[in-house]
Amino acid sequence: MKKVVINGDFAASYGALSAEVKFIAAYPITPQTLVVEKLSELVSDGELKASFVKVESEHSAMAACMGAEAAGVRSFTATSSQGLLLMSEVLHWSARARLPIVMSNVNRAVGPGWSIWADDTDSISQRDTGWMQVYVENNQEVYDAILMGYKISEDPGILLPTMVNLDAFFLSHTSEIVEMIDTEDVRKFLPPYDPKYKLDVNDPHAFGALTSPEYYYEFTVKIHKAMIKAKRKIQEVGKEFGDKFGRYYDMTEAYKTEDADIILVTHGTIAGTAKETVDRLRAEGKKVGNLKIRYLRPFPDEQVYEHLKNAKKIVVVDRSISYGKEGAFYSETKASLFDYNLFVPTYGMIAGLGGRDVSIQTIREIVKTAEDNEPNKIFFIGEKK
Amino acid sequence: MIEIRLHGRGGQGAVKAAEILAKAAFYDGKIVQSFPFFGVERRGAPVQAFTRISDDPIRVHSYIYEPDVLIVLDPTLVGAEGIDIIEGIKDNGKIVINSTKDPSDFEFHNKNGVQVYTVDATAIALKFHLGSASAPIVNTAIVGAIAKVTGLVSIDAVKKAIIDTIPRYKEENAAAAEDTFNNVK
Amino acid sequence: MDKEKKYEFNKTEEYPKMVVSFGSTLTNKTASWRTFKPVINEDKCIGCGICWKFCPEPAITPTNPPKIIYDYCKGCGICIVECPVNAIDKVDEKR
Amino acid sequence: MNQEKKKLTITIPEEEIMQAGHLACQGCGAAIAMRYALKALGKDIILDFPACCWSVIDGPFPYSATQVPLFHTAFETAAAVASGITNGIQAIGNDHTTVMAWAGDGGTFDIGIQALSGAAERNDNLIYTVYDNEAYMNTGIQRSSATPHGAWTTTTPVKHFKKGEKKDIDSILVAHGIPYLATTSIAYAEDMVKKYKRAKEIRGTKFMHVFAPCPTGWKSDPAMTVKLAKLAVETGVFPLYEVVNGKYKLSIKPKELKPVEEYLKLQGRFKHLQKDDIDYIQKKVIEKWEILLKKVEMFGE
Repeated sequence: MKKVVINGDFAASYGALSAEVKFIAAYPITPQTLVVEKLSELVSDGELKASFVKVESEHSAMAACMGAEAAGVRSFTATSSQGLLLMSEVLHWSARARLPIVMSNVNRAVGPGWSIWADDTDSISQRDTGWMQVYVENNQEVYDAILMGYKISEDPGILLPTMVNLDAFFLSHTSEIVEMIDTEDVRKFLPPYDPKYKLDVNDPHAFGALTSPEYYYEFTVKIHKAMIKAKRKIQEVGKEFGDKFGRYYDMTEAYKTEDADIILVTHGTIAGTAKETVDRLRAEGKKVGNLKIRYLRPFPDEQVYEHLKNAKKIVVVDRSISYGKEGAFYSETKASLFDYNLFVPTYGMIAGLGGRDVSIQTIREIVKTAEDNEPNKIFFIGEKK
Repeated sequence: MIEIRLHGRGGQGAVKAAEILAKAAFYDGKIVQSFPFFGVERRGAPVQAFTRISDDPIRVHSYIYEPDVLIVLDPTLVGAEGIDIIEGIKDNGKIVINSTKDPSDFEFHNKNGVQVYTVDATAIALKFHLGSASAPIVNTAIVGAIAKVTGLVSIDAVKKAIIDTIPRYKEENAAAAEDTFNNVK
Repeated sequence: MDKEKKYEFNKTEEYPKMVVSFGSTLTNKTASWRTFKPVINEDKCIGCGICWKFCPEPAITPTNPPKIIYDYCKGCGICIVECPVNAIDKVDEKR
Repeated sequence: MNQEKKKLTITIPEEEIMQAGHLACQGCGAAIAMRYALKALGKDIILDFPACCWSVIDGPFPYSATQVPLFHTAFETAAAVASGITNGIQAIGNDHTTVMAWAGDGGTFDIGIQALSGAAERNDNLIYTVYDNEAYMNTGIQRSSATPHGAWTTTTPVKHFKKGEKKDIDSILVAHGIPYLATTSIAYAEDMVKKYKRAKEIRGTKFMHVFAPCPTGWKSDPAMTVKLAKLAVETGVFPLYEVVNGKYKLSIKPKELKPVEEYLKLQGRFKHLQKDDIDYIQKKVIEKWEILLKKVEMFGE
């Protein structure tokens, strides 16, 4: 174990290093550039023994990763915003091809106007590609999520790719302490990638051929089932990771929710700021809690219900909006509750769009808005009115 | 938790100063966080950077609005059009300014307990040939002053952080920090 | 490997995880595509190999004389046109 | 009696890697092209196909005609996927397996040119084949930038037939400075096999431009596929040459070019052309042929 002070982009790079990826293809985009720069350095110094193809677009980055991964080679890429959107077609392709690629995506707003700042619109709009999506809170989690991501994705029962989402600048360019795991210990946790079917001249198969209506349907069902199965796998791997390395992860993380009247539902860096705010509000006598959601896909319906079932008000914070409806995390959370016939006043809070800061003061305003207003609608927190 | 805000101009190394400060505190056993103001920095433009130092895990990821400590790398930023250097400074906060002036020359000195400290980091940077004569890089020099004034970090940790962070002229940068450590007013 | 083996997947559980091939297209007899039949006149054949060489399927054996594999011949007629000694006749399919 | 006869004359490798039962149209030039390419390259190969006729020809799940490892991929990604495969297997110590992207003209001249340019600029160790049938045949005969002047397609109807020349993809690739480029034709099997064998031995990006007539899209008799491919060479419509490290070399040099009309008249896609149109095409063919001869002269070996 070695502790270092690094930014989130470097944490992603070191995650790929510790996972001993053998193939990287990437294209630069702010604020992901530090990932490609660091990986270039690690590869050219020989610290990471991998092939790094500097492709001419994000679309080709993902396509090249598909090629390598299909040949049985553990692959990594990183992107952000417009780059992720350009990849969209091949995100579907890589997932349907059941290629367990891991990618870090720096959550950044999409244009126009040009914005390089934090916003989840990029990854949220790729929700239905078949990629697992984890949203992380700090740089340690960036690193850990990449290692766990490979373990979960490469599980023969899962075989779906993982997107590790970190907030632009609030993580990508923020330096924090990250504990790195020794390679030997990582190897005991994450065995080499050895898929049953790959591009192998000794066992030739064609992948992704024309699939008639007679067959296509069941392949889709299988992806859905694998995604559902991944929920347990995520929990198992999170526990194993904790047992081995001392940091436990689950699909959600509940903070002072047991007796809370108002529960905030947050993700990404906002979750950390929300926890800090919960402590301050509790010191002022308010029974507030926070439920951090780590995974948007698969979505932790059961845990969301379990942690929220006793709340009097549920307040979901989104850093994006599905125009004409509401934030995705809000929709997903409500749907989970509905599945359990639970009807609780809910509030959808849109905050931090395009990098607008979500501070302790912002979270206070969110809680106050929920206290003062009728439920079941969305509110724009921090909007100039 | 101590929150520090640094003001500088693009090219002076305010972001690196924030990082060195964080690393030094980390070497002293603290939990740390540092980050730039997220913008599209251009040489000469006013920039900000931030450092948090704490005994407990740092969970907040947002800008710093009420700093305990302010650091000003460029004296011309004080009173510059559209910039309120001392905005949000806590009562009894500390301000370290790269300046040839005396602390008492600053109107906010001794108001609400705020203490101003000055150090001629530019002269020290020039003495150690850091940057060029027209654009001295003062970030390492000023961190030495911060160590002295705030006691948040040890000078040994600062020197180690500089050597780990600065790619070239490591020793000269470390010496500059030590120099300011000894000469801050 | 039996290249003419048929593979069937009747339940979701029986499917592979991804769309991956197992058998060869030899399972797919394309004889029904034909509207006429090329027939090699072995007396005229000079064994030049040109019909074998240009067959797109391939559905002609590399033997002397070559044999047309009628299970797969789609009846494109390239062999008839390319035969330098007109040793391949175009015969209507009797159905 | 047959035993007394000598063996059949075999001028290209005998082993069949590509299997029958595939889904190519009757008389498909692209099927012949694959058959030769695999004969030349052997089984130590990994293929990838973008959307193109071959994504259908190879056969539906769970069958495959090529019987070598093959990755079907999205339209514009043939070169990028091949880059991933070749660099990926190199990273795990495999430097012997040939990696080949196999794409149509639409996937190469148009939507895939960015990824192809990227791979060529990086000089990734792969063979990129474009089997050129001069239109989007898999989607039902729409014009591509490989469609020649004068041709009918469903998006260039007879009254507004394709105006303007076919994109000179080969010069674009040569300009990338790749180590090997060859134009080949299914009518010249031995030449094509020889060129693929040569490509296999060269490290870096090899671009193979295969002329592959499409009876369906060209409105020609399936039986005439090879004849048309031969005429394209003999008329100068599709000259055969190699470019090795920038040096041009003609593979087939007809003593005299046949009139282009001989080639055009066998195809329904050109039947609306008037004499003026044919004269214009003839003029352009001669012009381009002479430019090629000059390149051979100037940059030849």
